[in-house]
Amino acid sequence: GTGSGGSAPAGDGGASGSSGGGGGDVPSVAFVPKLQGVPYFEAMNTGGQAACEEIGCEWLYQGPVEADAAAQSDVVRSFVQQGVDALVVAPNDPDSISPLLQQAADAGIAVATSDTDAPDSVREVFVEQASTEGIGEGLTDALMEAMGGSGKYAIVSCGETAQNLNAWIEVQRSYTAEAYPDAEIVDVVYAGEDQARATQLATDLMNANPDLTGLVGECTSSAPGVAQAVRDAGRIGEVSTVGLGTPQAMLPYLEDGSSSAAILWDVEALGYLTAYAGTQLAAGEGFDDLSAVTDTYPDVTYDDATKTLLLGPPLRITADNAGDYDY
Amino acid sequence: MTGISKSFGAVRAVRSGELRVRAGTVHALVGENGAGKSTMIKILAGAEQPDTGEVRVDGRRAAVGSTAGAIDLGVATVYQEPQLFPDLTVAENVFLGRELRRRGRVDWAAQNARVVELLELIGLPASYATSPVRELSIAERQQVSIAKALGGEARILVLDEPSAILTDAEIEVLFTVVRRLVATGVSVVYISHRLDELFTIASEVTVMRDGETVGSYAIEDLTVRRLVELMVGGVPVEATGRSDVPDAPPLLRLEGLSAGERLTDLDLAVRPGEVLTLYGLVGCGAAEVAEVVYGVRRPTAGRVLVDGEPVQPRSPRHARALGIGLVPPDRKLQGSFSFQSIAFNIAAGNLPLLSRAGVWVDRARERRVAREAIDRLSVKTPDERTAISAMSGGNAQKVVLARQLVERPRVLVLAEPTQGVDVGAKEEIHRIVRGIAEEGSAVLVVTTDLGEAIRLSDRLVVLRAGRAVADFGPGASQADVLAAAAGETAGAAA
Amino acid sequence: MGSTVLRAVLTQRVLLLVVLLVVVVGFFLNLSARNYLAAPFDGRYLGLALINLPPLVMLALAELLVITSGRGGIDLSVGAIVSLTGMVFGLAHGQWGWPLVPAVLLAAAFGALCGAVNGGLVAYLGFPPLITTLATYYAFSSLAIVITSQQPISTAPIQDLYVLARAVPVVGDVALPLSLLVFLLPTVVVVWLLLARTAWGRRVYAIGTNDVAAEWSGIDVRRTRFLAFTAAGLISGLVAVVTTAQFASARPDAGTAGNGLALPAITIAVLGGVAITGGIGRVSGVVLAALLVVWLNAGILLAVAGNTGTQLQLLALGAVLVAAALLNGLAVRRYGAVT
Amino acid sequence: MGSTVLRAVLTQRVLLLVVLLVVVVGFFLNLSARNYLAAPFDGRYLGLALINLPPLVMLALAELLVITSGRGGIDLSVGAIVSLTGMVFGLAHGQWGWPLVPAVLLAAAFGALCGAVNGGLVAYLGFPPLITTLATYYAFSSLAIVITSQQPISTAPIQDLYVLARAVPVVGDVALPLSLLVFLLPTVVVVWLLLARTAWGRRVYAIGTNDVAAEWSGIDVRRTRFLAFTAAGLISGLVAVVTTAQFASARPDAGTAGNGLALPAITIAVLGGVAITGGIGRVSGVVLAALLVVWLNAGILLAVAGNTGTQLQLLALGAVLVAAALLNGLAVRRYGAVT
Ligand SMILES: Nc1ncnc2c1ncn2[C@@H]1O[C@H](COP(=O)(O)OP(=O)(O)OP(=O)(O)O)[C@@H](O)[C@H]1O
Ligand SMILES: Nc1ncnc2c1ncn2[C@@H]1O[C@H](COP(=O)(O)OP(=O)(O)OP(=O)(O)O)[C@@H](O)[C@H]1O
Ligand SMILES: [Mg+2]
Ligand SMILES: [Mg+2]
Repeated sequence: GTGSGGSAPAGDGGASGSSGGGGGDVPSVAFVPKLQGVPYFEAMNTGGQAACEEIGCEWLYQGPVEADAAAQSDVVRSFVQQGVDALVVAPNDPDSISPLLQQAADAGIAVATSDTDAPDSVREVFVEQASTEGIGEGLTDALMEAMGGSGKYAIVSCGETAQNLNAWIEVQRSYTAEAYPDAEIVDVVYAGEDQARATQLATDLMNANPDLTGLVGECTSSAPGVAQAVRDAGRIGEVSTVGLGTPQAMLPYLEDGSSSAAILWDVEALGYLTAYAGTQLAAGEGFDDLSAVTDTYPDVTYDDATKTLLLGPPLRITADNAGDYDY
Repeated sequence: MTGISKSFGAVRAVRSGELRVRAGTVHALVGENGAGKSTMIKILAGAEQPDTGEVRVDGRRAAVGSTAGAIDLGVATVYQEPQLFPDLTVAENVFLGRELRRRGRVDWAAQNARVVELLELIGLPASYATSPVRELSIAERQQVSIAKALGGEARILVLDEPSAILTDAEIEVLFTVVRRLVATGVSVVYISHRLDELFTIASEVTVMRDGETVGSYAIEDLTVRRLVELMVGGVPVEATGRSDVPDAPPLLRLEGLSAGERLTDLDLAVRPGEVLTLYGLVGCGAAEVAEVVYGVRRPTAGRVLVDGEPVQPRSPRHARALGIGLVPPDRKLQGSFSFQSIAFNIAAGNLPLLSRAGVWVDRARERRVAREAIDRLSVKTPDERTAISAMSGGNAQKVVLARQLVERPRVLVLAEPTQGVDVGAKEEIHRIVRGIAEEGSAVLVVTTDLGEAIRLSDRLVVLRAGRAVADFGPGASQADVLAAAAGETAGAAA
Repeated sequence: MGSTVLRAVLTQRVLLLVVLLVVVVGFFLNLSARNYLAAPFDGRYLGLALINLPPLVMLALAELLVITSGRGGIDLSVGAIVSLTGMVFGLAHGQWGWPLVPAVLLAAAFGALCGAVNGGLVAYLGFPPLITTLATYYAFSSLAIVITSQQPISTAPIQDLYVLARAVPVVGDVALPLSLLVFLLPTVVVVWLLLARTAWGRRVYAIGTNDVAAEWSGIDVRRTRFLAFTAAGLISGLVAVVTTAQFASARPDAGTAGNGLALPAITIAVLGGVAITGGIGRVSGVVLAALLVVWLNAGILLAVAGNTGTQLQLLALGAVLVAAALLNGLAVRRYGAVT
Repeated sequence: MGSTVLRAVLTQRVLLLVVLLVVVVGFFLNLSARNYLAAPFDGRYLGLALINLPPLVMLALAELLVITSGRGGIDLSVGAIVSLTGMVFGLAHGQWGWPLVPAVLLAAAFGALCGAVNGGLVAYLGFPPLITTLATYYAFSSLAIVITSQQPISTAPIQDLYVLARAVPVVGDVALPLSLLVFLLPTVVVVWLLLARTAWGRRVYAIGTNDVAAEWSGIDVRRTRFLAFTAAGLISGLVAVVTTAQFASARPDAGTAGNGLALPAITIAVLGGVAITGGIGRVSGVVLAALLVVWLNAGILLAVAGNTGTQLQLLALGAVLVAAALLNGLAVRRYGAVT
């Protein structure tokens, strides 16, 4: 075992059914999402479980009930105490998580980030769903298609400090300026991981900017949120929306046209890759040989300079293919 | 009511209560403070459940389970404080909790009609039905309380100390109402500490002592003195003031003092070592004098001088800094920190004295001061850590008094020092007050208790309608003082 | 004359709110006419902004009942009741296939049950309302999360409910959300009737003004207070239907996300003149206060661009609340009493 | 004999908490010894879990001061003060380059200033504390967001502060967070001294027990109450430093994210035996209540895997609070009084 988790040996196969610790014969990989209960992370959970059954690891999943750095750190701390072999976090606040990852690493736990990076931390790898450029440009292209390449649009983002969202927004800004000179981003607002708040902010944006013709929901709670706002306002067809939404959540909006497209990736695959990355790290192995995953997900690549494991190009989900995914 | 007993935790408020009220009479219930009178009538009114005993109405056993149940049985109760809602109209107040209904909805018209009848019965103009209660005078509110109690078909009316807050003229109105009701066959249970008034209104008296019924007597067989003896089980001792107070320049002077609507242009001087009592009926302005001297109220004119120096007390804190102490009239509300200990209660008013560098409480000294006070005032308590809420009224009053005596104030004002206190404790408090005066303080007592005023004073000033109307030495006669307080024209009524 | 008007405005909260409402709307109309705003502040916009009104006013009315019933009455758990009842309603209508009307009745009954838990603890066991409803806030919101393992319910029947949130044309191009007509108006009318016209309403004011005096007047104080909390729960249950419709999904954090719905509801109630000490409060004040806040916020959004606008809304709410309290203080000092 | 013990436990909150603490810790130690937990529940873990203690206890002590001062005293704005002061501290230490000690003093002073705003409104202008601090909660949290246009500050000096959250070995492999030793312990000692040993503490209990009697005893009631709110603000300012260190970043929503820090602080205070009606409350009770909640939560996380674990924490908090209130009610009915 690699864990230095306490003097007593961790429980093996106890009644709780989730033995942690380094005593087991398969490595334990713990994943802490930003928030429990949202379909996106639950789909990652599904993918991670599938991966562990396949490649032989123990998958532990526990998320906070609030998308809040403090609540998340309690869960992380509990996993450190459990002495898991690998710990993967999708941090709510990268700044806050860095020192905790350091503590985990000091305790001999392999640490990684997934979905959202904490670039200044000691994480050994970041499991990235799609390249920043891929997502930013994919969102912009999908929206511009719906808006006819021109007009004013606004972004409803989520966590103010979420590093990945902010990076995508940067790409959207520069790419819009470069490729669609007639289009303009008028505002970026932050709704947190709260769909109701996203709807509220989108409604406010439409009211405040009557000539607004596009909205982007930057995360899985704001994508349906902005579509909802357009639907509530009865402005389907006048205001186009795109966003990062999960297929099932977006399906009704895609069907009635309040959302034109969702940009996403195969979330279960991201969960799968996360479990894989954790297992590799726990075994002390790197990512030079990706053959174990490329059979299933051929687009996976690894960039050693940034220590990033990339799932591949993003998917564009429309009314036609949304039904193919059951999350 | 027979064989009634009721305990609150360890306190046995009523041990064996008996009360028989004949129809169409006024039956007085008297006893020392804490004798159990209010508890008896609360049981009758369904506000408390008796531990043992039974209540019979018209010979039939009555299950008085709740206040609503008692009202259904025809027991109507007017508690000591008017229990009215100032923002609701008279009609709404009268029918609150048992609105007249027609087809499930409140029948406002029927209610107003019935209220007009009731108002007539108790001698108030019909136009009051729709006035908010906040616009009525205290006496009128008392009448409305009676109307409220009579709102149902009341056969027994209970009045708990209805006269305590009324002036003599207002008491006359009350008695008229009571007599009118009795004439219609209603029985009235009448509780009062003003024993003299019983002789004009009651036909029978039940005396309680220590939670037990001593007996019931026809009023013709009693005198005030006999009644007091029955209540205390012994003969009360008279204390007297001195006529030989050493002559000295006054310590406290009031010059042309006016405040609010009740106090106009009062001049007063209290010498060191003197106990001066301000006596008057409720609302005479004496309470305002105490408040002005203690900085709770600003005078509208005139000034206060201590030791010849004009001072203007801005707050109780300021007054205390000037050497003025005050024992407040409302022990519970203004005087005690209920669930805190005796030591805490005494220290609370003396923190600057009891702390080092004004910051750290000197806890040893805090305890010592409390123990000294307990000894000096003979407070009955196991130790200084007892909560004041667990003490009897008289002992609690002594603790509140003790707070003002840690440092003997140069000027001590006592407002109603023995209100709600029984005869024994009263004697003791009077002895203490005399002691303080003899040590050289100027003591100003404000009281509406005639006996107390006469017993305690070196000098007695009578206030009427905000003015000093008479000045007596020690041992004034009750009749003289009352006549002065009630005014020469109404003097005959006393 | 002038002083009579001043006095009336200062001592009568409803008048003060009407004046403020006229001032705020007039101010933004003026800005709008001079083209200072990002978009016209017109009847259409004012109507659109009302989508936020139903949950806000309904929960503020729930607080009105509870706060007016006195003895520190307050209900911190209304948002949690919305969350939990929303999940129950979502299950019934969205998964078990109950038709809409029985499902709405279930929501009302379940909300009332939650309110009755509060009411029982407060009225019959004598717990302090603040603490009781803080505890049930934790319990209800936790149950809301547990009941479906935090999965929102967004099946077809639930999604179809969003017609309730849709605006229906009323006059000209002014449209009002359907939920305002179907849920809010009836609730306002019923609560007003309850408080102003029934004996129970008198009892609520009585126990709020003076608990002991009410008891001695033969009022069943505990039952009256119990019913006030139960009614508040019932209203919260209806709000659960409104928010579920509004978001086309029953979400376990509907009433508790962010700051939750309880604090804004209390804020509106207090702004509407409900005395935190009990016994004073009117339906009209609460409705006017909510309108004031909603339209003030809508105006700020047009006047101030970007994030600053949404941030200023919070500040404005705090400022309005302090100002109302200050005016109240002034009025009490000057004229004695305030209604 | 048995009944004496029962009576003592029921009527003395501190004893009850000690018993509960022993039961909870014993229960989890037992589970741990039988290998039912995901990881050992040992001294090391108990120590680690204490990282959450400093903000919780410190803010609960702030509430202790304010609630004990009576007349409905409560402070809903402590979380917002933490957010706002955190940003001020972040600017000073993280951007303007102020050294640590002056920056901490600035945070304390700024927090005290925020508390003084509450105190001024409540004590001198007579506003109800619930409403006042609700209003300043809005205002302070809005300012915290506006002050840096919602950007967190996480420069090198701020990141270095994380040492404060780091555990330092105490005995064996038990380690305690540095902030517990540097911030929490001194705060606990100072608040205890203030309440139990100073004249001001006596005044706080006096005004909390009976406002009018305190005034008539010559106590400067308004000043005493003002200082209670100011001290609560000061403590909140120190908490801002602690949370900034803990998250290695000054975040504008540090004290207001999720449910915010105020409700948990009030919960802990009440659980610790602080009477919401004022005049009763002890430091020891508050500290024990916080320990109980923190260790109960830590145990639940090890005992229940997956999302259910975090969901149960909320439920447990609600249950403990209701249970404490029930026991209180029982004790009052049976033995009269409770301290
Ligand atoms: N609710 C209560 N809890 C505890 N003790 C009580 C309670 N009510 C009354 N008592 C006690 O019962 C005793 C009798 O009180 P009661 O009020 O009946 O006296 P009373 O004769 O009406 O006196 P007063 O003349 O002062 O009104 C007193 O010792 C009092 O302290
Ligand atoms: N709430 C209470 N809790 C505990 N003990 C109490 C309580 N109320 C009264 N007692 C105790 O019960 C006894 C009787 O109290 P009560 O008020 O009847 O005295 P009392 O005869 O009226 O005395 P006093 O002449 O001082 O008014 C006292 O020893 C008092 O300390
Ligand atoms: Mg007594
Ligand atoms: Mg009595």
